[in-house]
Amino acid sequence: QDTQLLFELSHAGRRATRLPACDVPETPVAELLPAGVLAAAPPELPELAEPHVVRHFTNLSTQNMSVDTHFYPLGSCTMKHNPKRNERAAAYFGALHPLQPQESIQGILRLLYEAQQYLCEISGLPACSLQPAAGAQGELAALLVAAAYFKDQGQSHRRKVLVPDSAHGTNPASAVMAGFGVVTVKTKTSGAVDMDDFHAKLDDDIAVFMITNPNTVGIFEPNMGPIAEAVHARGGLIYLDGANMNAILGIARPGDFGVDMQHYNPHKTFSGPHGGGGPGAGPICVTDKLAPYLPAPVVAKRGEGREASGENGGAEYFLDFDRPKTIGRLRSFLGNVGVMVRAYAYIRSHGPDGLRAVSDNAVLNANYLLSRVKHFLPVPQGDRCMHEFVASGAKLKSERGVSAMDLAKRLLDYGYHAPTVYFPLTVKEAIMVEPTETESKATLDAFAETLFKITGEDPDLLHEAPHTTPISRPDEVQAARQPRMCYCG
Amino acid sequence: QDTQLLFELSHAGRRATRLPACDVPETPVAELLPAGVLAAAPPELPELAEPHVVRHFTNLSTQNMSVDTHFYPLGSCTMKHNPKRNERAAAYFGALHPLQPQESIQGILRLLYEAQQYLCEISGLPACSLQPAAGAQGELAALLVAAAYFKDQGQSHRRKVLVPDSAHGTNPASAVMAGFGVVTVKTKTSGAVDMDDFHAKLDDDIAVFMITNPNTVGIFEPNMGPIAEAVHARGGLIYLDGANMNAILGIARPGDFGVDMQHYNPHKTFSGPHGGGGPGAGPICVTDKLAPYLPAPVVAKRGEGREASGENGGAEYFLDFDRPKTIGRLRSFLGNVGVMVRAYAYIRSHGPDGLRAVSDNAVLNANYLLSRVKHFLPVPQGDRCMHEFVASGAKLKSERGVSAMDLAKRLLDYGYHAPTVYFPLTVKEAIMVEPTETESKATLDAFAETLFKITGEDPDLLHEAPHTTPISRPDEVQAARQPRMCYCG
Amino acid sequence: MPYLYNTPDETREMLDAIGVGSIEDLLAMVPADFRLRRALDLPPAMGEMELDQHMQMLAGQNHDASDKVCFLGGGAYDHFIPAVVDAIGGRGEFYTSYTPYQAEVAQGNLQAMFEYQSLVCRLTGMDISNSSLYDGASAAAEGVMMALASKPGRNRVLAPASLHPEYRETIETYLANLDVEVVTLPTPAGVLSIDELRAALNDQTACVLLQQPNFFGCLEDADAATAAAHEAGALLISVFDPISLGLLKRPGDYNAGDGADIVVAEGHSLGSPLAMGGPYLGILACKEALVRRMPGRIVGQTTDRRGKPCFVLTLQTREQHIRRDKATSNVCSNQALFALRAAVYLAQLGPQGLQETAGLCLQKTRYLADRLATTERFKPAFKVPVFKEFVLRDRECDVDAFIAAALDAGFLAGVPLGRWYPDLDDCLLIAVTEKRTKEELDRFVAFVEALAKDTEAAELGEMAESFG
Amino acid sequence: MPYLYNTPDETREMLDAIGVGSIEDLLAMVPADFRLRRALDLPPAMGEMELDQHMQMLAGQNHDASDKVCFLGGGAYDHFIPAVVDAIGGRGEFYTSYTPYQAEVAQGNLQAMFEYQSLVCRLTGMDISNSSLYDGASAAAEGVMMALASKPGRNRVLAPASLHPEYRETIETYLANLDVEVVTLPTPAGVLSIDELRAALNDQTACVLLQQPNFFGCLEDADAATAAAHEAGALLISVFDPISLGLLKRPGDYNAGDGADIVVAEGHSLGSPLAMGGPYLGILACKEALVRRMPGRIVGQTTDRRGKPCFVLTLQTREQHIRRDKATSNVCSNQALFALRAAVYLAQLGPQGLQETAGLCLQKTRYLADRLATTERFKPAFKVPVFKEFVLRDRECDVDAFIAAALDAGFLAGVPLGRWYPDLDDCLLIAVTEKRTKEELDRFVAFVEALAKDTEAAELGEMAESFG
Repeated sequence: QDTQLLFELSHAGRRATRLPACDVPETPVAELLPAGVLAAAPPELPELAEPHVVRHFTNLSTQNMSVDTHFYPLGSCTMKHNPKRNERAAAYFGALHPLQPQESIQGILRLLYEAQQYLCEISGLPACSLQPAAGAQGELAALLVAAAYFKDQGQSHRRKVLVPDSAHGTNPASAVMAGFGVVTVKTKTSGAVDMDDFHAKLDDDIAVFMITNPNTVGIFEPNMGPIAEAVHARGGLIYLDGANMNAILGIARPGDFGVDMQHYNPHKTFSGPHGGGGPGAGPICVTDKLAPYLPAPVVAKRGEGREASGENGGAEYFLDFDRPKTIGRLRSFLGNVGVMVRAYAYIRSHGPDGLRAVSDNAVLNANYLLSRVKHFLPVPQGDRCMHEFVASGAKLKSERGVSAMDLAKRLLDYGYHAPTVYFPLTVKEAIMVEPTETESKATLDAFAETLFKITGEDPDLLHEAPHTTPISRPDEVQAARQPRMCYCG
Repeated sequence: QDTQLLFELSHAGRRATRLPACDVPETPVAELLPAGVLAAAPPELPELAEPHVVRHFTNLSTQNMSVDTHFYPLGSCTMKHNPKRNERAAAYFGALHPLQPQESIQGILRLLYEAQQYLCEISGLPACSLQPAAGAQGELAALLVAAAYFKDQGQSHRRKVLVPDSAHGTNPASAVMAGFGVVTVKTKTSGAVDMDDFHAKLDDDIAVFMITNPNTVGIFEPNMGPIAEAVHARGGLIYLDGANMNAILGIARPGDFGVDMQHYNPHKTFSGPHGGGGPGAGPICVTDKLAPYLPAPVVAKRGEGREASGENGGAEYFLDFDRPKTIGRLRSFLGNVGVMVRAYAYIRSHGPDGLRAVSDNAVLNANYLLSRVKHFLPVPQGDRCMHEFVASGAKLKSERGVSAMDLAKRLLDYGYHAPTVYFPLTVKEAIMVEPTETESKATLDAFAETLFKITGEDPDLLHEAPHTTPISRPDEVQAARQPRMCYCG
Repeated sequence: MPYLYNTPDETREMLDAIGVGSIEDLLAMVPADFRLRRALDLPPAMGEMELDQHMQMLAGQNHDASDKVCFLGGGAYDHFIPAVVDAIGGRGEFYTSYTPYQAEVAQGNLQAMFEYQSLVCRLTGMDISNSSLYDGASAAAEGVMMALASKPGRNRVLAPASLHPEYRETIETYLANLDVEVVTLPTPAGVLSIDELRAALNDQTACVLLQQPNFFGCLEDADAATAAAHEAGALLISVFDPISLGLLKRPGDYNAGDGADIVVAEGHSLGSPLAMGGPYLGILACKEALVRRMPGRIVGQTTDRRGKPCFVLTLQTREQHIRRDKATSNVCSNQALFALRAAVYLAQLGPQGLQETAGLCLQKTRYLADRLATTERFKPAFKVPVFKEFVLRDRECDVDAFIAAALDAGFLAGVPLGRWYPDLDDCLLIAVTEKRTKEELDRFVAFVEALAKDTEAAELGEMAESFG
Repeated sequence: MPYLYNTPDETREMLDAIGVGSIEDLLAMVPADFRLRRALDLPPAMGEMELDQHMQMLAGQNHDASDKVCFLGGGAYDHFIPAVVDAIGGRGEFYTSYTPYQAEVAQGNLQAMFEYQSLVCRLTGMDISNSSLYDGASAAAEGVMMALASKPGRNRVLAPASLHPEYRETIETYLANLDVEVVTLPTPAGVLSIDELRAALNDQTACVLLQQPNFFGCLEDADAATAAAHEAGALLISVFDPISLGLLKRPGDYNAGDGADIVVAEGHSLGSPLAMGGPYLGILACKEALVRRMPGRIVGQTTDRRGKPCFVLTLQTREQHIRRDKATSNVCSNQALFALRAAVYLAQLGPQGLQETAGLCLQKTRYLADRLATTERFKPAFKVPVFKEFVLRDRECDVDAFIAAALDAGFLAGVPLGRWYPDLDDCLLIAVTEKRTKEELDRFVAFVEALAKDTEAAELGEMAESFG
């Protein structure tokens, strides 16, 4: 179907929207506003009829792969099923204005308060802020908390943040934004931190060690204990990139393995839809000593009543702005409340046993798929993983000239979204597969068989893949060299 | 994507739904119900997880063409844009139980009362029942009304219903269900009733002449006046099949051209979505003398207050069951209220000028397309039409061996839903095209060009068409000879 | 005109291409004396925001099951609808498509219909289901038409009073001008007496309708009724509640597998909203032998030219667009969207989900029936096991006042039976679905008890006043 | 476990294939002393129906703009959302997909983002837009970071007090550990004084932020501010209200086309719900020269191998996943779903729709402001033209009590300014969108008038009592 741009469909004089006549006495605009602030002409928007709008965007939607339609084993992104009941529930809170009187929003404040408590319990860390708008902003918030803490402690010399080379790119970028310097720590093929390099780079200037655990190759960091011990001994803090929390719900709590601060990606761990790139959210949990520095406001409670009944049992929920040591705010209002409503619904839908089952099955599915794939695509990290694994296409590349990218593109032809490729940077021709717990054995089997089949296909066919998608491979070089980022019709 | 059946995806022990524990004291089922009424085992349903259900049905949906995605010029079916605002509005009335106390449903009763009034005004007939569930049931209802009227008048000998041979098949079928005998009247190539045949078949036993006007070839019946006059002179009634009301809104009213009874297809005329085959609705309007026989209840009003303000101005709306001459009911409750809510919203969105513009543009679009198509596909009815026209593929068939079906199937390859083919039966290789008013000139141009292009394509290519759809032509003979209408796995 | 494209310049261009001067010229084929020479008398157009506010205003003049505790049943029930059903039913590709005349671009609808048919067959124990009819009542009437057609020479239909009265009315309307006698069998005990059924059956009887659970919520002796009907050479048409089949015997299994011949149901409970009574979903299925008499669309499985399994509309020679006045029925559409919703609902619930739903209905109904029977105001009307509905007799004989008071107190209390059953005009039909919580049930009982006290107090007050 | 597939037998099969005895064995890589040896302390699982009832219960403990007349603004507005926006935004293919890493199977998202970028550019008069950021406040902070990066050596940021206070706070948080001075310029008259701005500008100034209309709803002299900033070699960062651009000059056209350099906005008004303040839509666009400093994802048009035009993520070398600690920002996602909604909203409204919407906001705001100014209780705080918000001073200095009384009477009356502006703690910020009807405005005025009388009466009463 048509992929013309909205602008190309426009025709002067068409309209999809008509506003009612003004029902209050009208004053000419020129009398209400000075000429200098007014536009000379109506905004330059396309002119369309409603059927255009509907058909255009509906047809665009069908050019996407999505979790609702396809297996989407995009490593590190946790593309799990997005429950429809959560979408319905979120709509119940759609008409709340963020600046309403607090007595008129006790229901949502109670929900957010409970969400804070749940995140604390799951992380094993006692204090929580829901404000950050995304994982990356959570990282920034936590690092600003750390900076404020050290400043308060008279340790402003601690300017160094240690980041493993397998970390998400946001980690070093966030550290720089928070005013720190970044020191990269090497990791091994197994994904584990290179302890020699770690010790070589650890000194008394350390502020924070940022660790992703389970890490980006999908293993639980074997040196977690020693690392935390060493960092703490030097007076530093451990920050956990919580992108992979899906693997350890109810199995291990970051607060119990030495973490001082972490963010969550509720859109991953707690099934918030990814929305084509966002919105997500990035709530953070921290230890008691860091709590005073959290972004304000946080949701607090006076009186009793955690019960799930229709009554709040005398409890009153409120926004606590009175936090003199706060780092301030990182965005307007309270954070991505809608994402937290979905996360709350998800946690309530599962309970303790259900969340544990989520992680158990995420690990089971990943290991099962690993066991099927490793025979034809080596997995350098070994035979075991947590929720995801990273296979290497290096051998395929050297022997048959087939790159990880070729493999990825060819999978599209078979109706699978591609895994993450070329990340982490530490594995050659990395193919990072995260099946998630919401896929069936039958799907995993079919995927493994397809992957195997592809490794035997004609390399030329693969270089040219995909063949059945709405477009073939785009020219990214042209896009960057002669950037066209705006319709100029 | 997968087109496995739900049953093939099933695996014992999977579940998508868990009901809460019973919160009232439970009694063993065996103590509450006699053994004889109980099932021996749980129902034989597939066992699935929610991601299955979502992905399965989402992927199925994308195998359909629809108005939201494609031009759908299916003649006689009026596949116009289905406004999203109507869907939203309908949801506001989703939780109403049909047997609520009437004081608790004044809003919906008011809406339905107004809808009755609007339909009466548009048809020029003074009485309305919203009860029939579809056009065909509207026909049946109206014919039962006619039968009851004649019985009341002591004219039960009137058992004959005249139906033109170009009528929808429902017309004769409804007549038979209502206890009448059917006499077919011929029509000419132009679509007009053959007046000689009409007069030959008209006698004093006539009960009803069922006419579709504008008729199924899309012209306004030129003999409408004489037909109505003759039928009325013989004591008969005129029934209008209202399938083509989209062409005459505000232009001509059936009550003004001699019609005594008509049904509407709100899912066509008033933009109710077709739902893959239903639900529709089939409200009917009749003259005063037929009003007492309408299905009960109808919505009535006491006191004043037709105003659109927040108040009903003292008016009280109620369901009038006290109709001693009623034919009874044709279904439970009040009819397809949800469809009428959409129709109401549509009428309110347009007002008198807007509805007139709908028909004007339906006629304009059809004539424009006719003017482009007639050069390569003859249109026996001539150069003019109302909302649709019927081209004939007879020449193409005889000269190139390409059938109307081949043409229809090939259009699918180009991303167009096919027109209606082989109806009406009076036109050879009929290709019945109804563009509707909610398509743009650009779409009509592209469609006409494609149609032209196809008429010149290799006949073998066309016999095998479609080529790009999820399936090729199905074997309908096999389906009928070895019917498999149920999964027997 | 939010849905129209043609701007004045485009209109001009198109008219030029056609070769006329104006749209009026195109309308010349409408005889002048039929032309409406004024604007329609309708309210002026509203933009979307205005419309939305207007529709919300109208909606605000209603109460409904979302703001009152709903105990209404009588053929429409406040069952829970999983969000998945709305998500799928809201896909434009499903609801803005039409009847799958072009199978190649309608496999989505066709497969979903085939799955619906298969689910209905499994649920009911029948061989063939059509792809749905308008609603339960008209499906019952179509079932009767099928029975009559398959039993030529027989023209007697037996319908117990415990069959939904609107279904009986619908059947009578459909049969009004055909030479058929519809006999209503009384059910004073709340269920059909098998002895009376046997007495009423004769060799003119084409079919017996039996609703299970019946309109009063009571459980009929379906095995015995099936046996009796078949012994007399009549067909048994079962009217069932799809939710009840989570616990109850399938109609196809009645009388040790002898089974109903035709089954019909109101299917809205399977994932479609109350929606003021419609559109709903008419379920109709039957034994294999009756398939050529079956009305409505049927989807069949076949293969395409490349041998790929696929689905098409089939057995269309039964239908009106081919058979015209010889068709089995005038039905030419189905309720595809709601059949789809039913398929999604059943897939989402699965065997256990449906069983649990039925179990909760049963338990909660029993609980409320027992508790209300202990109040001073009500007593049970019948002494028969019930499933999710029951009839209470109002000792004060003032059902309407009770309903009005209950509405004020936040309850849609029940359906008064007097309109259909003069002898039950002091009776109320109360339904309890899985959605009702114990708290709601207890609150309703408390309301009834408090009302009794109020009445008492008021009466004492009046008494005191009259003595004062 | 509604979302899990593995049944016990499948689990067994999979464990066998892996070659381990249990899932516990797979977890062996988690050191034993880190294992949680108890269940998480969370409430037990709820099925869907129970969850839905629970969520409705929580929702029932709120009031909101659907049951109260909403006059709240301050960066979040009760604008009308066309149904088309919800229909498109609710498509699973949009909201359950992720960042378009595989362009071949993400053209839907990519094209929609390209269209969003183009619409933003046309709306604002900028050259380049990214594909969105988190919200207006963080977009403002990112804009400041861009300005600082593009003006090396300059470390002074000027922000008038009339800039949204939460935006100022956010900027301060972002800059906390960088060597930058944020100077707040006072705006006692409700708008920035251009003289004071000129006085504050110096060669250390990297940028000036200017909100139009500003936080108080007032219209700033954007032309003069732009000129002043540019004269001092600083960038002008415009913070705009997208709805206002139906009437107001585009930031790119400020000062006769000289224009803002960077524009940022809160975009939720373009078709996304109030939703308690988030997720929202951060709009950021700039002039061409600044594109390599721009944070966030950008979609570009290119061609595929067959020469077909298509869309891809582009200029990724700016981004963190490639540049890591040298990236322009740590942002690695966007608000694609809300950018899509904004594109649908703008397509549905078109030029006239947006103009009419802005016009209604303006007229209704003026009407209410004038009417409230005639009441005894309120007087205008500022004497400057406003667009859709205005500040009133409460003569009784009891804003909180007024808000509470208004809530009881059915109004979300306004935002109290005391939290951010101690000198305005007797002030209320009131917003009026196109959705507010004259009836609602008059009812609000009547409420204020009645309240005054009540207070008077109460005071008289008290007086009477004290004399009594």
